[in-house]
Parts: sequence; structure tokens; C-alpha cells
Amino acid sequence: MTNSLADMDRSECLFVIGSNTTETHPMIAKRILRAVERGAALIVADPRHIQLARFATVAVRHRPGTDVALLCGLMHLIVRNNWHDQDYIRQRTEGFSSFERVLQNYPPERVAQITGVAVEDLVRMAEIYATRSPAAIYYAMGITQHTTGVDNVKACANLAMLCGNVGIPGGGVNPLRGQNNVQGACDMGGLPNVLPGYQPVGDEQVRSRFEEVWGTRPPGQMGKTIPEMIQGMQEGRIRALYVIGENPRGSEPHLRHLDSALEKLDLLIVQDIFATPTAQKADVVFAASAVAEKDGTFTNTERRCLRVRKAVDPPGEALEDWRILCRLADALGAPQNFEKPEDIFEEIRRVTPSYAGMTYARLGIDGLQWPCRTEDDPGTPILHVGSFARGRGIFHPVAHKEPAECPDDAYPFILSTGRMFAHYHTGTMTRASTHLDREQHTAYVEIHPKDAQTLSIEDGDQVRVSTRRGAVALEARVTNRVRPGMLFMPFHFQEAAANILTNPAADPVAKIPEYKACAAAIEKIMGGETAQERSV
Amino acid sequence: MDTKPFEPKIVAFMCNWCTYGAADLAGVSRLPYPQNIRPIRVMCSATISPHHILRAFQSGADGVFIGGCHIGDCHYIKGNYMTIKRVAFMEDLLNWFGLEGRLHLEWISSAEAQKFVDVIRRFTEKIRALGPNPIPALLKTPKAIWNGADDEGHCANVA
Amino acid sequence: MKDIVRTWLESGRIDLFLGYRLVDGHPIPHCFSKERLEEVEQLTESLARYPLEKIAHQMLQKDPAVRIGLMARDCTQRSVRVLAAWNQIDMDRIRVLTMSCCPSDAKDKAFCSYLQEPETGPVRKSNGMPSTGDPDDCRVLPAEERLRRWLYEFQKCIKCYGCRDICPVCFCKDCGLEHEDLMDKGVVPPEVPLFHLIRAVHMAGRCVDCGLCEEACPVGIPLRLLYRKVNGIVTDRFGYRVGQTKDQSPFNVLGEFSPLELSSLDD
Amino acid sequence: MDCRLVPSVCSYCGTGCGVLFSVIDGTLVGTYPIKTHPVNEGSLCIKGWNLHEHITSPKRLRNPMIRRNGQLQPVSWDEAIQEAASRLRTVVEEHGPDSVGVLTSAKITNEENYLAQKLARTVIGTNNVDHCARL
Repeated sequence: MTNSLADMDRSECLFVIGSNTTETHPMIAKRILRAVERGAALIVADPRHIQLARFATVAVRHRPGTDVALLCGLMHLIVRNNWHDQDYIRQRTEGFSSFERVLQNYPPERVAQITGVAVEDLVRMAEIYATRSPAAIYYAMGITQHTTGVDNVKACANLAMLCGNVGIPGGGVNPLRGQNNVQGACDMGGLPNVLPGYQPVGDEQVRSRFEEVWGTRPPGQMGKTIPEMIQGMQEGRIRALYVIGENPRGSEPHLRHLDSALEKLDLLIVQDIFATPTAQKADVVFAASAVAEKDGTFTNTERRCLRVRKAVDPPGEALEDWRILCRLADALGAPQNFEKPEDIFEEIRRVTPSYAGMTYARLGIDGLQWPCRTEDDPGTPILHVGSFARGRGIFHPVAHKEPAECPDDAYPFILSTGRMFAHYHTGTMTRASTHLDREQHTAYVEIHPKDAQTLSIEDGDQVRVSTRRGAVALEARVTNRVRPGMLFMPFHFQEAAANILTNPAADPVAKIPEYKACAAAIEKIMGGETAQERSV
Repeated sequence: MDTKPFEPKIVAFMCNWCTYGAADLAGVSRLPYPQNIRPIRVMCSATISPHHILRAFQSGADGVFIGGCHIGDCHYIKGNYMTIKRVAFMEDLLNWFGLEGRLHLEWISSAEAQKFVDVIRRFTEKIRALGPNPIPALLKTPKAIWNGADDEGHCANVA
Repeated sequence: MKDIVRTWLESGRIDLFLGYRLVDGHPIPHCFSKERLEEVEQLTESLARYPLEKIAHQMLQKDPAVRIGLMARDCTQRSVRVLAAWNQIDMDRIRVLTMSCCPSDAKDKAFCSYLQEPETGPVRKSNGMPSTGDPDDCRVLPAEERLRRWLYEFQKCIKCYGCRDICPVCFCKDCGLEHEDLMDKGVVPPEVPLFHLIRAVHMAGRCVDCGLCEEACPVGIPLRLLYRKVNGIVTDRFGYRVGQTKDQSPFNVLGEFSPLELSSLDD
Repeated sequence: MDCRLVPSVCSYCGTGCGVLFSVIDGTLVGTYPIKTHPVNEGSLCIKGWNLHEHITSPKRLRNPMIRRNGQLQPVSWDEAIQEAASRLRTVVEEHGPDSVGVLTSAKITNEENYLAQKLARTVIGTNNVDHCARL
């Protein structure tokens, strides 16, 4: 997030796109609803009729995968009506004129045709976003999990810059991160192209600095992303995989493809707190520790680094993850001299400029938001104040593209996947929790009443959802939360794993798979067929 | 739009030992009464908890009727003491909440077929006058302060 | 205050004392014990309230013989009485240390987060139910408007069950709110208004009006107003005041005949 | 009897809500929101309120395991670590460091992520480090 959560109390307009905030980030939805009751405008754009839409000033349900067209349509209207912030554009950005020309391709009538959103709704959305200042954009995986994910994000950034909303309190472009420490994992260099603090692996000077601290020079060649590793496994170029606290056999698209890749490995090491489907395939399993069983830090979506404290010991022989990693490094002949997580944090500070000013004592309970460069730096609640990190903000022209897979006669529905409120990700944690499991015990697929009627499907019926990659059997939930022609499935349930169905087609830059749109078919299961996956 | 005239749906919880007998007797005696009730036989009116009353309204009932034994006649001695406490409480709560006059309790012995018929008729007319249970409409109407989605996926806009 | 707690612990009148201490500037509940007597120096009053009696209840369920001291506001004392009335705790095992809270003419300071204006400033409620403190204030609105406003409030619910989970007097092992036959599961908002009215029914004759539920509610539903109403009905109809006696509420038990009359169809 | 209340952070979504674990006699028994926390200000969602349940679940892994004769069998830490290390070493020797991939996690701490990527980059010698940021 460019801005902080507390900042939401200052926004006059909140534009939520591709985020079912009340279910996936409930404590952020808390602030959104509070802003609405204070009188701020709320714009909601989501293919489903989400709970937030009930409280919106304008809410639209656009066709899945048409975010770029929708956003460009709004920008077209803003420029046409001269609602854009021309001073801001002149002083702080570049590339506006060529971008403006691309916008000409998105007149509201065409956009309405692509997205399924009425022209008058587009006009109202554009007017509210452009004229209520400061205005903030909030998005989540509904924007990013597309083959056009990067374009979607750029379109959001363009919209924010167009109205002068970046770098001001109450504004910004704010992605809501899905995992407790996904921000931290990125910050710590858990990516193939950067070292801790987003320092590129290809930079000689950077590698020299790390060599000074680590005693070993990190390799300079860019590594592989997860989809590339899976491809490498298929081709025999990746022979060993060490998976820590993840369940790719639940979270990756097109699970069959992944399974065949895992089969080819010489060695699979899994470090987890549960016997996940991935752990069941492993050669070596390390029993790890959960959140209350160790000290350390998490970094949340607003870049706030927070202390995690140990409350109990791990069960049985299980060990804290950092101890396991130290022991493994030891056994590989590279002893790590850390006695407690705080020692590791001290080393992190030395190599990561944005964390340099943090200490455990300073973090306390409130935490600190990076960049925090010195011990008297109070942290940075808002990024890009005064100027962008790179100097001027660039308008990147983007164009609408259909999803990689569109509905056809054989697979007439668009299937979208995501989370529901009582469960989390692949369900390994939440389904082990009595209360959460009681709240939602079985997998389900949402279908619109009209489609259900055509296919004689009633609420609670067993149905089979299939795509070109596989099929699963599960319960139908007939509801007008989805658009006609659309299906929605949460992906928390291993016995009817949504990711058997999803399309591994990925964004060319970010490699993020298209979880939010693929072509699917649905049929009612008749008679005594078992609720088992059909082999395709 | 639904243009049929409004016919109230009334869930009627009736004690096996009294009101249900009265309803039976009314039938045998060919005493006509409105077809609007959905009778549910229970072993004692005290088995009706506020949950059941609320569940009935949630499921779209326009009115809820409870029939029990006269005080002193309860097959289980004191069951109907509980019934009246609960109904008195629920009446106060529903009135305050904005669902007035849609819950009614009456003591009807198994011999009082005529009383049963009269009470059902008057309660049905009362509900007919009150109109449909307003909750489903308030949760759906796009004109309400919150926005609802229509079937086409288009959300109505309300300032 | 620190001296009293120290004396109680030293003399063996209590085994443990539940109070607050500051951790990195935040008041956090803490269990003081005889073994770590030096910690009593850190004992502090706290504006932020946690359900200490709920924690004490959990401790007593593990070990019924333990004697616990509690830093208690007025609401804490009421809920201790309610828990005792429903045989959840043994009054003899609890010793309360009264702290200054709800305001009155006799007190010069009040320690209660509920009385503080929220930092974000007064919230303008154009759609929902204004939380005025008196549940009967809304009577000025026509019935349909009252209904509409409550339905608006309930539709915000994200089904966190926080109102139940923080409630010091919610102790049932099986909760009606999670009953499959009673309520649709796995959707938000939960069935409107069923979910909240069922909880309201359960609060009748039991709610101690501490306001923790409303503080914990992420979406600002005026729950305290709702529960005040149901408690008010119990007081009006049965003359019972929660937390003032050791008796169970007559609304919740069969008891002897209560002189209530049927309402007429002609009203 | 011992009772402790330990402030920490929720490990589900990326919001980073402050939670208070209540521990009685060394057992996690409950989760409460931190009332004064800058992120969640005294509220939690359904997952947060039940955070302790997955930690105390009987399904938790209690031992390291090695696959022997097709079955995962509990072993000591020394065995598990030695097995992993020697087989990793073999793969690196035969196919080079870039034949190893390390998936770090968005669920573990910063310190652990840092160690994991340091292990991959300095001990194994590959930049094949990624995690589920995209998922």
C-alpha cells in the first residue's frame, strides 16, 4: 500500500475494485464502512455482488477480466470532462500525451459493451472518483490474478495519478496483501530477482555489499519463479525442491500438471505445521512451528513491521522454522551463528536499508512502517510524498485484452476462484479449526438462479464443474451474488480443489496465473454417482 | 411484478393437547376457517422457543400464531407459564424492532372449535390489513438506503 | 491498590490476581502471582477493557480450587454475579478489587473506554440506528423506518462472532448461533435479522451492559442499544435487574406462575 | 496454575491485526483482539478470533519424517537434517546449484524468510527463490 490504514479515515472517496474486502480483509472493511458512515463516497466494482456493494454510492458488476477496459473508460470520461488534475500531471508525471491518445479508444459506449456496465454508471463512477478528493483505490487479487494483471495494476496507478491522488494523505493506490507476511517475504528477498530490500541480484555493487556481510558472494544470474520452476521440474532441470510453509498442491493452478512435475523430482523437502497434500508427497518433512510458538516479525500490507511473540512451545518434537534452517545450513557446512530471532533481525538491518532503523525495542506492539532508515526515523506512513521514488510518475498506456480462455459452446461459463470469510487459502489451517470448519464444512460453487433454472440445478444439489484441465464434484449454491454466466468457487477445499480447474496461463511479466477467469462447464450429478473427481 | 392479491402466510404452532384438537374438531364439524395457516403440531406450546418464532419470520411468514392450553390445564402442569413469558417478551421486542402485531398467542382448549375458527379468522384479517412481512422487501428494494442488485447484475445507484 | 494486591497474594487470600500492566505502552491484561510478587509494581489501571472475568472463568474451569482476585469495574462485578447465578463460578473463589469506573456524583474520575469519544470524531449516521444510549429514543421513528434502520445495521455484519466471543456472560458450550437447522451457514451477512435477534433473545436477563460487544464489533452495530432493550423488557415485565441479585432471571427459567395477560387481537 | 496473555500478530491475511493469546498452564485457550492496536483497534474477524484453534489442533505435525519404503516415518531431527543435507548435496554436485528450488513462505517470519533466501543464495548458491506472492 502506498498509504496507511489509518489514512482511510481521511479519504473522501474509496474505490474498491477486485476485492471482496468484508470477507478477505475484514478489518480493512471495518475502516471502509466507517468512512462510509462518516460520509465518504464508496465505489465498488466487482463481478460479484459483494457485501460492500450494499453500502456503495455506486456499485457495478463488470464482466470478469475487463478491468482495464473499465478503468480506461473511467479515465476517458475524466479527461473528456476536464476533471483531471492538470497541475499534478504537469509537475509530477510524464508520458501523459501519448497515454491520452490511447484513452481515445475507450469511449463509454464501447466500454459498456465490453464490461457490461451501463454508460450512466460509468459516468457517475468517473465523476465521483474525480471530484471527491482525496480519493483512494483499494484492490486485491481480483485485479492481479489475470493474464493482464500488470496492465490492471498500471491502469489503477494511471487513474490515481490522473486525479493527483498519489502521495497525498487519504489517497493512493493500495493493494491489499493476501498473506500475513507476503510483504515481508518480498522485503526479505524471497524473490528470484532481488536480494533483501529489493536490491537487484544483477547489480555488482549490491552483491559486493552482501558479500561483505555474508562472506559468500550471492549468484548474479536471475533465478526462476514458481511457474518456471514447475516447468523446470517437468524438463528435469530442477531436481530438488525445498518448500517452506506452503501448499502448492492446493494453491497452484492446474494441479495435475504440478503433480506430474513433483513426481519427477529427486528430492522434495517440505517444512510445515500440518501434513498438507504437498507434505504427503515429500521425501523429508520438517515439523515446523506456528505463529504463537516463536519470536520474530511480520510485515503487514501497510509495510508495518510487527513483533510476533512466543506464547507456547511447538508440539512434540516440532521446532521453530529458524532453528530448522540454521541446523540445515549447519549440516551443509555453513554454520549460522544465531541464538535468537533478534540476532537475525540485527543482520537484516545491516543489509536492508529500509529496515535499518528498526530494533525489536523500537517495534514494540505498534510496529514501524518502512522505509525506516535510522534509529530516529519515525517510519513512512505514505510513499511518494512530494515526488515519486523514481522522480516522475509515468503513465503507462494499457489496452484491453480478453482473458486467456473465454467461454465457448463446450465450456460456456466463466469460472472465478477466491476466498470466503470463514476459511483461508488452501484450508490447511482453517479447516483444522473447529469453529471455522463448522461454519463452512463443504466445498461449494456459486451459480446464478437463472442459469441454475436452465440446468435444473437447485440450491444444495451436487454438481460437477469441469474445465479443460479437470473436473470436481461439489455442492451448488444458487445465489444472485454472481452474474449470470459466471461461477464462483472458493479454493479452500482439498476434496474439491478449485485449482484442479484453474488455468495456468499467466501474466507475461509478473507470472501471476489467471485464477479469476477461465472457461468452465457445470452439470447436475444425477443418481448414485459418487462425488469423486472424474478423470479427464 | 407480482399482481396477485396478498394472501397472508401464517405459521401456526399448536399444542397437541388442546388447540390442535380444536382445529381437528373444527374440521370434523365442517366449520370453515381461512386456508392461510401452515399448522405445526407441537407437544406443548412451551416447546416453541423465540428461535422458532424468529425463524418463521425469517423464512417469510407474515404472521406467527401460537395456540396453547388454558392456564391450569397444561398437560405438563406448568408448560404454558413459559409460553406466555416468551410471547410477552417477543411481542415487546418485535413491536420495538418494527414488526408490530404479527405474533399472537391464544389459549384454546380442544373443545373450543368455534373459538379456534374465530381467532384464526380475526388474526388472518389482521395480518391481511398489515400487509406482507416487510423484511424481504426491505432487503431487496433498490430504493432502500442500501443498494440491491437486480438479476441482470446491474446494481441500482442511490445517492 | 498495589499494596492491597500484594497483601492479598502474600497472605494467601488469593492465589492469582488478574489486572493490567503496560507492555510497550499498551495496557495488557496480566496475571500476577505470589511467585512473581515483584511484578505487582507494574500493576496499572487500564482504560482499555478486556473481559477479565471470562479469563477467570476459564481458569476456574481448569482448576475449581484456585482463588482469583480481579481488578473489577462495576460491569465486571455484575457479570461475576451473573456467572455465579448460572453456576458457572463459585463466588467464594473470586475476590474483587473495585476500581473507579462508571461516573457518579460521588466519583471524580471514571475509567471506562466506553465513555471516551472515538478518536475519529463523532460518526455521522445517516442510514443506521443512532446509538443514543436509550433504546426507546427510536420510538419517534415510524415502525417501518425503525425496521429499515436496524436491517441496515445488521447487513454490515461480517459474522466474526466477536460479540459472543468477548461477552463475559456468554458461556454456553453449544451456541444457537452456530446451529445448522436454525441458521444458514457460510454466508455474510448472516441471515438478517435472525442472527442478531437470536443473540438478543439470549442476552435478555443476562446482559450486564458492559458494552464490550459494541467495542469489539468491527462494523459498529449499536449492539448495546439492542441488548439494553431486551434487558429493559425483562425488567419491565418481570421486575428483574441483571447483576443486582444472586437469582437467575425469571424470563429464562420456568419458575412459578407469572401474572402476565394475553394481548388481545383488537389492540 | 499459571495464566499468561501474550501480544502477537494474526497469521491469516495481510492486515496484521494485533492479537492477544491467552495461555493457561502452557496451553493456548483463546485469542482476543488487542484493544489499543493501531491496525485492528480492538476487533477481529472470525478467523482471528479462532486463531488459537489451528495451533492446538491434534492434526499438527509433531515429528520430522523421512519417506522409507514409500511411507513417511517419524525420525529424529539429526536423521532428518542429515538426510535432507546429504541428498541436497548430491543434487547440487550432480546437477549444479541451479537444479535446486527454494519456496520461502508468506506465512513465516521475516527472520525466517531472510534465513531461507540466504541459505538458497549462499549455501546452495542459487537465486531460485520464490514464494506464493502471486497466489
